[in-house]
Amino acid sequence: MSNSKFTAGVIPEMMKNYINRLASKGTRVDGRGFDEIRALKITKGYVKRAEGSALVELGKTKVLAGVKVEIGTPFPDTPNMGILTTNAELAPLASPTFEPGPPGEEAIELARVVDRGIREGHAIDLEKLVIEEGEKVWIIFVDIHVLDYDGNLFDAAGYGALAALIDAIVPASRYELGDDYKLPVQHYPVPVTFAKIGNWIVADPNLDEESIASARLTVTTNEEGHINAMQKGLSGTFTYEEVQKVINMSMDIGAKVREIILGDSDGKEN
Amino acid sequence: MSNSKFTAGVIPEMMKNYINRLASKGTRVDGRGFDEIRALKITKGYVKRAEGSALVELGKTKVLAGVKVEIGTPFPDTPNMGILTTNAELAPLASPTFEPGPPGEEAIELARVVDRGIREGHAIDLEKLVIEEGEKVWIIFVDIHVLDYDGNLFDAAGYGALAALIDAIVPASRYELGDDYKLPVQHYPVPVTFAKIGNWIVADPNLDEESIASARLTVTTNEEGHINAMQKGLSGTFTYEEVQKVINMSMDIGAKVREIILGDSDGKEN
Amino acid sequence: MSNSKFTAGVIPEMMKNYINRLASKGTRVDGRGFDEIRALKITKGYVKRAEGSALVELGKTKVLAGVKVEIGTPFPDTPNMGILTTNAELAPLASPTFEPGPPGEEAIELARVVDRGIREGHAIDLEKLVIEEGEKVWIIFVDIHVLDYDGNLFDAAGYGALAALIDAIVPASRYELGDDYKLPVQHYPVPVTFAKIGNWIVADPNLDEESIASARLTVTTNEEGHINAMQKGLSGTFTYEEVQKVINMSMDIGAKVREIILGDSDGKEN
Amino acid sequence: MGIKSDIRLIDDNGLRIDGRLPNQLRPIKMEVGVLERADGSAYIEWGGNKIITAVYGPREAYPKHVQEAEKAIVRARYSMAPFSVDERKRPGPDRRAVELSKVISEALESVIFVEKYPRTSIDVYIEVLQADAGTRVAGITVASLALADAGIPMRDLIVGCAAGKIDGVVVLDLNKEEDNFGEADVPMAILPRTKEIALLQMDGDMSYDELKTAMDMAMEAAQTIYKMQIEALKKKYTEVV
Amino acid sequence: MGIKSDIRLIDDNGLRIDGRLPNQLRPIKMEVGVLERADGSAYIEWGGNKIITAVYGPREAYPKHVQEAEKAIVRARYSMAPFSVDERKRPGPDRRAVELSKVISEALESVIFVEKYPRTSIDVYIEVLQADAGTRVAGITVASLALADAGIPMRDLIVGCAAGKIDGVVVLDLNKEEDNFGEADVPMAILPRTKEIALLQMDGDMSYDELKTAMDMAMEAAQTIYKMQIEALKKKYTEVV
Amino acid sequence: MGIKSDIRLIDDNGLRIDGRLPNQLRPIKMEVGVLERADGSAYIEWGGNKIITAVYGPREAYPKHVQEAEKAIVRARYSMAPFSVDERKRPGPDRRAVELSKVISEALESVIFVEKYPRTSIDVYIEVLQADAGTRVAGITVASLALADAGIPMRDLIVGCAAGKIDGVVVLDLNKEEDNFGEADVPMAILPRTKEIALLQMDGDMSYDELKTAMDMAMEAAQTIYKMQIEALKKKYTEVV
Repeated sequence: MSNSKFTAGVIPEMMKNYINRLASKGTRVDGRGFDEIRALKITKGYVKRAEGSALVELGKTKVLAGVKVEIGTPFPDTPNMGILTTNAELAPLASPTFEPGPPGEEAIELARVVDRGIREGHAIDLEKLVIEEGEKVWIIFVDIHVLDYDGNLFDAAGYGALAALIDAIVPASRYELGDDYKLPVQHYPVPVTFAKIGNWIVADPNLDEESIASARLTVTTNEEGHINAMQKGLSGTFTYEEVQKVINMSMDIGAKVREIILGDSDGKEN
Repeated sequence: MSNSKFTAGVIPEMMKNYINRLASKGTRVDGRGFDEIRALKITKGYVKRAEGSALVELGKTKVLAGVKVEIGTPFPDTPNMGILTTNAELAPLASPTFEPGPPGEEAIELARVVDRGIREGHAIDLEKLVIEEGEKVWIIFVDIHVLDYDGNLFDAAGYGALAALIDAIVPASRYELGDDYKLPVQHYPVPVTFAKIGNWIVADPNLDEESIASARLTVTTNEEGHINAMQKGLSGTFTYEEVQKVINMSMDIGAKVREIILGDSDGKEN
Repeated sequence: MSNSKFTAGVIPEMMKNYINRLASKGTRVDGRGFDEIRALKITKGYVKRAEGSALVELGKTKVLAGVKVEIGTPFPDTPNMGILTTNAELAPLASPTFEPGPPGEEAIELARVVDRGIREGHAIDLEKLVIEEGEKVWIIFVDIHVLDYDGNLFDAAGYGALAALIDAIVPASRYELGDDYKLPVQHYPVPVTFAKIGNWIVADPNLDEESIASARLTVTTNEEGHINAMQKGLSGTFTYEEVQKVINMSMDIGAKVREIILGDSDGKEN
Repeated sequence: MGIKSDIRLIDDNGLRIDGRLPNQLRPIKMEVGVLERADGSAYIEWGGNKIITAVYGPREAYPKHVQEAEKAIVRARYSMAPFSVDERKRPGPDRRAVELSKVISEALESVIFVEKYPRTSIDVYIEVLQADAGTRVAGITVASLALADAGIPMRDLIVGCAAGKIDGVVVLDLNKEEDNFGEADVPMAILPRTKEIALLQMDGDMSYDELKTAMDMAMEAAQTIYKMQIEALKKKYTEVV
Repeated sequence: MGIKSDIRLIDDNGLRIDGRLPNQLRPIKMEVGVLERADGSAYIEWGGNKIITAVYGPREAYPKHVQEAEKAIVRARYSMAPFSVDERKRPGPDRRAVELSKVISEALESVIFVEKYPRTSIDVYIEVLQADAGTRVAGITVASLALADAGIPMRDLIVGCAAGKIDGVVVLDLNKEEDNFGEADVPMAILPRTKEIALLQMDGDMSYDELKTAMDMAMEAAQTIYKMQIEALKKKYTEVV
Repeated sequence: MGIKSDIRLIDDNGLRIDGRLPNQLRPIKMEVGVLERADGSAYIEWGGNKIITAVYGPREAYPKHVQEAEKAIVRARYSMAPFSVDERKRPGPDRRAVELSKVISEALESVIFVEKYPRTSIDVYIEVLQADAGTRVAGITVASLALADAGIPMRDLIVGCAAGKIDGVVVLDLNKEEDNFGEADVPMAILPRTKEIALLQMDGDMSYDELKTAMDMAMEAAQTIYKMQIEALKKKYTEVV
């Protein structure tokens, strides 16, 4: 399907030409370099009722991620593992193009890409979340709530999810299962998304850039420089060389973002 | 949202003027006084397969309420209480403006207002509906089925629900749990609804009156003269004095309606 | 509701006249006699991951039926019986008039008519599918997947369902419940469908014939010549004599089809 | 059909558990014009069944894409109230209700002059308030009256009636226990004047001869029910005049 | 209301569990213009509540059949984030949210000059990020600011405020524990200048006099909240100029 | 990826559990034009996968609001039959199917001259009848044939192929056990003539060099598969002539 929901109306041809002209001079609408992401602010512990939470401001894009931790039954084929489940809601307050109703394909793709990064990057040690093997485990609900959509939700959501998990506690005392303890986060997978505009590739596209991009690529890498997840989007294509270049840039940018996610702390004491 | 579903097409300006003119003379389309409700007939035991039932005819508005009583698990936070659940269906046979499909906001509001009256008025002693604490309790399903819609569903539904509960038995013998017994009804909360038309306030509005009303107020009071629930609707407003007046009238009318609900009995012997 | 989904666009009046003219000469668009069905090919064991399956080609109509066998809880009122459940999907690849989404009334009718034939014909001995009375039984899921729609889905689906059941094993070993064994099929109910076109009645209507038919009648008979299910459809009527004639023809044709279903075997060894 | 049981459905005198003879109908009571808002309406009590129907239309069909250029569409919606059966029925149509709505719609359409009202819908709402087997045929019977009450032009009334088999005997008009524990059920809808068959379903196990007997029985009873329909219509329209 | 418990909600000094007097509001903080994409937006912290609202419109109402020929439709959508409450809330509107969205829509419409924008919708999204009782009245209060921020013409601001009864005492602005274990709650929405009542609900058990006292309390507090609204708007628009 | 297990996926001779070398494809068989009603269709068997595809369009896009003024929309719908997998899959799209449908649609659109058919939809239905890992890439491969069969103008065919990592070794075209117990999977879709990448996903854990090797492997295999596609098309169209 087309990317219509993510296109904030028709960007006039003029805007397209303008962005392309800037790109040919090595710069972008908001003055950034191609491999430069927008200002990133992460406020952990934003929602006290959640077991973990983080408000992410990536430029003007705002995403709130919350973690709830409850008790449930493990899946039959993984009796010795906790459960991770990720959900994303494109709340209609975030954009004139988001509509109320059950998650559409954009929200589902967003949730699944965020989930894949966390899961395949083994961010959480799910084996430490078993209460009684085969019977009772902790379920980790990661909910992504988009508040203001100015482009690149994949990264804002991915940062929010990781930060909220880092912020989260396991509420053992509520169930008389001993003291609360920090959720066992063991890896820090970080996504970085790139857009292809004409022949240029830019990191962290804003809404205007997304609207005229032909292709999109998200690469999630961890603190060891391994790749955990990739997702290409839109109807354009990448060359082999472009993909290699994007992967390399994602590691560099990811390392910087990881510091911000780990360093920042607001609200709750950790 | 607007009250479009409850508006049976456009009432011509003429009708509006006519109703207003009558009001200025202290009377109404069907000749009633402002604080007078339509003829009310309640037939208990109408549906033999239900554990309790009542057909309500309020003027030309017809509502059938049925009670089913089944066994289920209590909510974790109320292990020593039975469960009450109320549902309303605006069956499309009742009005050209009702459409098939899952309950819309009107049906949900109706069910919740009826539920609130019964629940907050403690009509049923839910603590007497426990079979095995924390494990097994009686679930009381109250289903409101609107058959003919000529205005003021809140009251017709509320009367039906209360009458059906009074009519209901707990089918203990079916589950080999001793003899059947009457559902323990301990209070008799009764809603009365008022509409504001121009500067007049009338009780039990019919469909024509509802169609031109600016505001609606339902007050549920019990046999001790206590208030258990209120619900204001539509986009008009009430003054403080109007609200006080409505509350007082609701107690007077409620007392009379309560007698009809308690007195009437048809079909099943109680 | 009308049969619009099953009508592949408007068949021109011309086509109607043509079919009627042929009928008056005792023949049909594809040269068949009135009581002749199209070429029927059944490939059992088509899907290896299913416990049983059959691909049915009835003329150009293609239906794939699959059987999955899982463990579940019996219904409270039949604690000593396994469970049979039948579902049909009119996959949108099968016709320009099928739309994605949950099953519509055509798919539901199709599934229920197929189900009725199997169930009322006691094709499966459900009492042999109990693992632990009242606790654990085998659930037989019959799924009908329509791949190419050129008319008469009832029969193609019915043949596929029966053939897939004959092909099916109960995967006991997977659950450490002993050796796998063949699903206990004890009767062979076979549906045959007729269409009324003008005053003629033809067996196994193709899409063109269905499009102009006024009434439809499906009769399911078993190997003992008993009738197990009937379903009349469309807004035309049958006379009493027509119904008797259809029932008789359905037994004759059913007997031949039964041989094909029982005889054919492909893929899995049985 | 056919939960096995030891219940005897026919006694030594050949009588059924409710005392009826094999070819005897349950008591039937009909009333026309029972609702204020509907264009036409009717109510039936048939044995333990209580069913109310309303007709709206012909009215502009909505949503527009369901309109047909050359005729009215007939949309019957069969629905059971949650409290109409022993175990509470969850609101909203289940698969059975969807199928019944479809075959009832088709049966009703067979008598309506749909070509008179292109682009419209004729909506027939059948609400089962209390169920006791045979709801679909009772529903068709009463829907036919509601259509007449709404002034929809029809070439005949339509009568629903079922026959079946219990304890090996072909009987008319199964009640709930007979339906639960019997061997076959044959619901039919019949145009009483021409004897055309507009609805025909069957489930269970019957020989050809048994089925024939069942159909004969239902077709004969249809004439009786037809007379009651006429009476109910007369009563309404006589009272009015 | 009213899970029974032994929790004392008012201590010997007449103070509530969070130290407030009976007629004392929780701390309230509002900010206008907090979102980039919305036509208007505002944020409120009210006790432990954190609520963000956005307004879109007036814009062409969609789908078309909801359009009204002579006025704008006001569609408020009240929604709780899954992590806003102790037990995770499943995404999507539950029945409570549907009802609240309806009464909030009606309350907001009472102040908007809807007749100026026929065929349009004014969409108000109220997202509860953290919940602590009184979300509907806090939501109305902050929605009113978002409407003002979007430049929607209104005849007044609108203020939400609740009062209730705990341990037999009428109090203002219940918090979560008071809401869970108290005896009654009366959420209201008030037009502060004319003192008209645009939303009024009640549940629990109150005598006539208690209810009157509760309404008086809420109406008085509304004036205080109104001043805070004005301040929040001034702050935004002074900064801008 | 990556349920831990003791299963050895590569033996001492460097062979995989189905006997393949690391860079060896499973057997592939394709057939074009297999359905009567569709505008274009094709069927593939790839290892244990059996997938059938149909293309409808370009046809007027419905519902109207999805139409785009300057191009056709490409709507692929990936769907698994309930009996295609070990544990019965409930009918209807799950979240995985929604995501796959989206990325497959985007990949297919990259080769179609969509600007030729404004306001239309090109609907591609991919039905997995039997699943054995790699369904999305097999689905793209066969969908490409169905598009060609439907006469949709494309600038190239499109080939799906995956590589991955098992037991620490980079391998081509994972089968089900390798997918369940392996360490990484990289599904790709490639335009074989220009070597452009139209679909790229990855999950698991890989170093940069491993990923590069996997991509190289898949891109090389794409040329082989491309030849098979051409053969399948030739076979259909030679037979026809």
